[in-house]
Amino acid sequence: MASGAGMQLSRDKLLEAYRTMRTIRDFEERVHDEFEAGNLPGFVHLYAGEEASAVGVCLHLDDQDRICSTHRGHGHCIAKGCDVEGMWKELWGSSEGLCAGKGGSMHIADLSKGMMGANAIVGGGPPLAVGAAMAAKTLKTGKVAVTFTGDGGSNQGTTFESMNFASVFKLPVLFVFENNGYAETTGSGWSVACGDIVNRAPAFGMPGVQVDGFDFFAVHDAVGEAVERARAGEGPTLIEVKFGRFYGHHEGDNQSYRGPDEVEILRRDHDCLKLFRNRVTEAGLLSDSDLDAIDQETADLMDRCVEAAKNAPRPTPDQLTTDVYISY
Amino acid sequence: MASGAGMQLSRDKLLEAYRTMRTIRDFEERVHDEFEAGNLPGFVHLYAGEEASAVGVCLHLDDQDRICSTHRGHGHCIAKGCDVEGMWKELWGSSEGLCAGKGGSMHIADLSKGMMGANAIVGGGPPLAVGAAMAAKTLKTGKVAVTFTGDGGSNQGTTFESMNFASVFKLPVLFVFENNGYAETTGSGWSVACGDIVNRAPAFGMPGVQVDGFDFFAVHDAVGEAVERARAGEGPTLIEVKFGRFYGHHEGDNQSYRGPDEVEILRRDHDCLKLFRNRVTEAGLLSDSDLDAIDQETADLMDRCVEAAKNAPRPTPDQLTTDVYISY
Amino acid sequence: MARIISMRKAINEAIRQCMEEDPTVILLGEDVAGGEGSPGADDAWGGDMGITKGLQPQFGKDRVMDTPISESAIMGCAVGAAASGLRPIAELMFVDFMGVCFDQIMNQAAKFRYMFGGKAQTPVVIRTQIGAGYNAAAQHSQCLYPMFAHIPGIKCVIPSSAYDTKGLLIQAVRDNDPVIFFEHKVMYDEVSDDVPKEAYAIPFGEANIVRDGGDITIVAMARMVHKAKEAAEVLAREGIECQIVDPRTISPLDEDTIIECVEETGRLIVVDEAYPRCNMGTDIAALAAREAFGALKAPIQVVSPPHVPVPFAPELEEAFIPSPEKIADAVRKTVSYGA
Amino acid sequence: MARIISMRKAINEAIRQCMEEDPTVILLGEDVAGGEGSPGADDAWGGDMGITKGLQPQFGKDRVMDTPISESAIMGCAVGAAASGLRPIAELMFVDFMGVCFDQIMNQAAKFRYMFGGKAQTPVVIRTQIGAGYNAAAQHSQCLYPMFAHIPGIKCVIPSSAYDTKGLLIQAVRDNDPVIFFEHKVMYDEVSDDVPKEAYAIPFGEANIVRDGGDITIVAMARMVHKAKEAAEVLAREGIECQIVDPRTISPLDEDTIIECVEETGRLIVVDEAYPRCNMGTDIAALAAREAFGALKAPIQVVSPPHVPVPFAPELEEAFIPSPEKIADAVRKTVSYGA
Ligand SMILES: Cc1ncc(C[n+]2csc(CCOP(=O)(O)OP(=O)(O)O)c2C)c(N)n1
Ligand SMILES: Cc1ncc(C[n+]2csc(CCOP(=O)(O)OP(=O)(O)O)c2C)c(N)n1
Ligand SMILES: [Mg+2]
Ligand SMILES: [Mg+2]
Repeated sequence: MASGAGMQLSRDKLLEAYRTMRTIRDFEERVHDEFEAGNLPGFVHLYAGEEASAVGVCLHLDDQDRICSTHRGHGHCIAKGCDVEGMWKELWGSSEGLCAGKGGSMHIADLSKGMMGANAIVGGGPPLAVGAAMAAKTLKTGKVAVTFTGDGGSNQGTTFESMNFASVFKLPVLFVFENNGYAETTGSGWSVACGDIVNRAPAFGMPGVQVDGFDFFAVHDAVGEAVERARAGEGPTLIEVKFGRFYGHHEGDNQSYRGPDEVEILRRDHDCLKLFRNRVTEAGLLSDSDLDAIDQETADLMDRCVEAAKNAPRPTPDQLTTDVYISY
Repeated sequence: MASGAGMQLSRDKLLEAYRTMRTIRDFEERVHDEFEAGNLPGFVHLYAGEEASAVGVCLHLDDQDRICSTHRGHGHCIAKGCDVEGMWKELWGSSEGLCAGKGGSMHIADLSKGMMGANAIVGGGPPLAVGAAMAAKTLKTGKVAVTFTGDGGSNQGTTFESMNFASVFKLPVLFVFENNGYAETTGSGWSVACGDIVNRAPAFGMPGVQVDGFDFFAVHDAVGEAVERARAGEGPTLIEVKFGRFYGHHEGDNQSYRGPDEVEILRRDHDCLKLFRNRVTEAGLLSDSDLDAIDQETADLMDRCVEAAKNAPRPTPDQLTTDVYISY
Repeated sequence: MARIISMRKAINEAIRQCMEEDPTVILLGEDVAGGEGSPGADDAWGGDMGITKGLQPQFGKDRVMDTPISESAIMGCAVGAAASGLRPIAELMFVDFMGVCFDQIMNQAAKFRYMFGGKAQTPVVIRTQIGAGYNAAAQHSQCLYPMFAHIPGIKCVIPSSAYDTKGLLIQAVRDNDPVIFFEHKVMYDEVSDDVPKEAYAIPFGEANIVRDGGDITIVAMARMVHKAKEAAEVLAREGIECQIVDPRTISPLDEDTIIECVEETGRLIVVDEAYPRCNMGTDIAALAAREAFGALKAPIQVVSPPHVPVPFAPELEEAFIPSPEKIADAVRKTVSYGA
Repeated sequence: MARIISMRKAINEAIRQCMEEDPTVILLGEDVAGGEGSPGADDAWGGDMGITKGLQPQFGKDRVMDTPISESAIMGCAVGAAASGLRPIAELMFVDFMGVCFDQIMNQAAKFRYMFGGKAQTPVVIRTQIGAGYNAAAQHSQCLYPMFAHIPGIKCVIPSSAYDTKGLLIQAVRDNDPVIFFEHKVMYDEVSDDVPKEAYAIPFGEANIVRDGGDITIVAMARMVHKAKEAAEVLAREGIECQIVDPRTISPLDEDTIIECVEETGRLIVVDEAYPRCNMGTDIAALAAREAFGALKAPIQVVSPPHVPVPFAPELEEAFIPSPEKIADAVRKTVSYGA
């Protein structure tokens, strides 16, 4: 529970962590609004409430380290350094979007940042992360791969296979399970037969650790150790991050399967941003005004981005058939 | 190690156990010969050496209990009561075969005996056994399902999913892992990242037990408990049966990946038939002449069956298109 | 008196009536009720599109089951249970997910009866969503039914009206072979028509002539039937009369009706929302080129999307989906061939 | 001077030369060397058919890897690695196993480039065995390539000679798109021909006219090319000259060559060992019925197995596989049409 290493981060790193978490939160709150206003096409799944995971993980990674994400991918994208304006444009379906408007929320990616894609197939990411780790191992780059999977996705065969496979080859990959308590409407305590996902680590011959996902420092510390092990060639680690999501499964979800006041309590007592702020200000590492400035900055950023996305060029019909193959 | 309940089996049951194991052994040895002689089409995988598993399991089951088998399915078929002559005819591709010559060794089945099929897809069986168990639970028949899977098949995603699924629904199903040390040429100590398959049981919230697969009584006892739990509605059990196969992966395998003298030692010191004979004769439960009589009986049976199979009718071209659908 | 209900309602009603008439019918899939193991309400969603809402309250948790996200286990559970005395209806939420569970359909359910020499019976129904139109992009908008039609041993149903949906789904549940039931997600609410209250079954392998017309035969499936109808309206004003044939089941396929129609009109176009290669369009075109060649007066056009994944942006997705305009163009080209 | 080698050797040589020329090429799959984690010899099998024997001793265990039986992980590993700087060759032992791993091919590898707006490059090769002929029955004898051809974003290669095999496999490895390489298991030893020693690449999308003849065009793939040749020999003695076209790659498909050929001869039959519905036979027939209609003098026949799983018994399997006799019959019927 008590966080060690994370609290010793440099001032710059702490600011970066907060800025990134805040950017994700603002992004998601704004997506919620824009979706409600009918401005955004497609299905969107919001990451609000889970920011400490993406940022606690990705702060350990650089552009050559790789991550595989899920349908709930905005947070991972931002944490991995994807251009926020490009993301907005993508959600809007603009040809200037990060994926030229062809992917959308569920397929947002930027390989140059090591972000190998959101994935609309639950369990689609883990095998791919195994591949990224295999490349790192074969090319001896010292890089790692991280795959984010939900509690629901933890029950997918592809996920299980990937853990065993990674362990057999001692690949530098982290299996981060973001257990937010639900897979759509289904409770994770029910669908994960062994209760906690961390209990599965021994079945795949790897260490496992469970962390409080509202606590950036807890996530950051646990991941730090796992990344070190991975870079040292000691193989994969399973990390279960426990927390809750602030919104429904996707926009439009009635959330009737949730407990009364569940979200209110989450927002009040388990907001990773508030907790972070309290921790760093109490410890005298950052001041409220440092953080307030960031809040302003990210709010402005969203305004700018949304404005840009609204006015961004639309795809033209000829783009329908481009970029299927490199050559055909 | 010491076996309790099994040794208290009735004389009839002990004779049945030995007869069935011996029938399997003779069947497989003869398949080996007939294949070598070029008489049998297709791929065949022999179960010789593993008889104590099929029989130790199936002695607990009746025709309404169901099993799902693997590519190495002859032993399971015989133990579940499939007609041996029909099996021989099937291997020969006769239209009088158990599956009308359409299935062959890798798809042999007899649903009326609760044998839901050999399966040429590694990991194909576990989801189906889950279904059989779901039917038993829904229809409240008190019946159970058993799926046999190899060490190699234990790494298949479908297998993992099935275990979690069965556990979540507390289905009456046993996951029997026949760990014979190899998946084709690949060592199970390497491919199963957690070493022993039994270590995976906690990951799926079910009890696990590992047994000496050369010892009929050990298998029989462990399965007995698991079947009881299943029938009582207490859910699935994982059972790892450890042993070795007497032949190659399939007929034609050079077996160069095996250790020197490995098979000789298996046949000499770890033959479930010899071990069974020693145990029951030393305990005074059966006599050598009881067992010798069975040996003669099964030898004769094979001669008769092979003769029948050789002379059995061949399929005619019109049968190519029958039995695809019930109606179309 | 007409009783106009949506495809959404028709499906729910069909399942309900099947479950009422036969206690061996069960329903399983991810969130088909919604709320299992969660602190709040049960039957919270009734399926991700709300189609199966209300069934769990009526039939209980033993017959209407949420599941973990384990499609191979879900499909296998349904298939294995079907071979063991139940008549399960399993939901594969989107057909796009077949890639994680196709073995249980293609190599198990489809082949049991044949491999086992006629001894198995596997009355399973797999309901799944197909189609583009919701900007759900590449992994939630595919049709893929041609891959299922390719496999011997399964039956494939692809309805275009609420009436057909109800009757075909009831037939699917009563049928003794494995059936894949393809539901176009956009049609749940887009399509409503007159549906009898009582249970009825529509036999498989009987195409429906949706529109009469002597100039050309258009074979279309699912949502494309409606696009074809729109095109036909426009064309009628130009004096071109289109006959529209909806096969309703693509496996079995009512070859006779299609051939007869083409022999009457001498011209064929096929409209298929699936990717263009090895799709139902080519399947039916090949059928006509083989069996109705003598009657053909013009090349057979297939109107399908281009050979590309389904794009996200609304403009691109719209350009992807065969439109009435494209259908009309293909018809005009065909009708004026050689003239 | 001729250097006659088998398809088996051609594959091994192609992989070897690719691995020699490019250190980012790796090979992975179940037992591709054989013996990992076992007490005896390494490289014990060199793949279940011995095709990749000798590669691990030459390139080491870091580049030639046995794997657990986890096809989704194998495919995903290859695909993810391809998107991360390697050029993996992954083996899917039999194409029949696609049901447990198709998602990584169909929804991941195939769609990366498009979904990601042109930013991904996924140079992965998946080698897999197809076809009947070994009495391996329903789950080890299928072709299934039409399902892969259906999916945009992947390329499908299906060679019929040792020469093509080597050149196309080298092209596959050098190619920057995902490629599925279908090897007919019976042809490994059945087919041998003249193959240059040095590395060479055959471009995709270029059909090969295997035999000249003016009376009819036969399009055939893989083993069916040889069956068609046998039929053509017989027919030549009857005075019927068949032109045989082998597309070599079915995605991309060399439509131009096929159309030109049909325009020349005016008659087409397609021979496809895959199941008959939505297969390459129907794909190519539909192409001709659309693009070469004016030239057609007779119905287009597709010679394929019936719509049934692959049976075990040798007599039934033989009846399943399109034979030279059936091809010849189809040709005779086509050539005599209207006469
Ligand atoms: C293979 C597959 N099955 C089902 C779905 C539908 N689906 C999308 S998200 C989701 C729930 C995922 O839950 P979880 O993994 O816990 O992630 P969370 O949404 O909670 O972040 C489901 C069932 C899918 N996209 N892919
Ligand atoms: C999905 C799938 N992958 C691979 C194969 C090929 N194959 C058949 S048996 C086998 C090894 C199985 O090993 P194990 O599960 O240990 O069973 P054993 O043969 O030892 O009884 C393999 C790889 C297959 N039939 N199906
Ligand atoms: Mg979740
Ligand atoms: Mg084994």
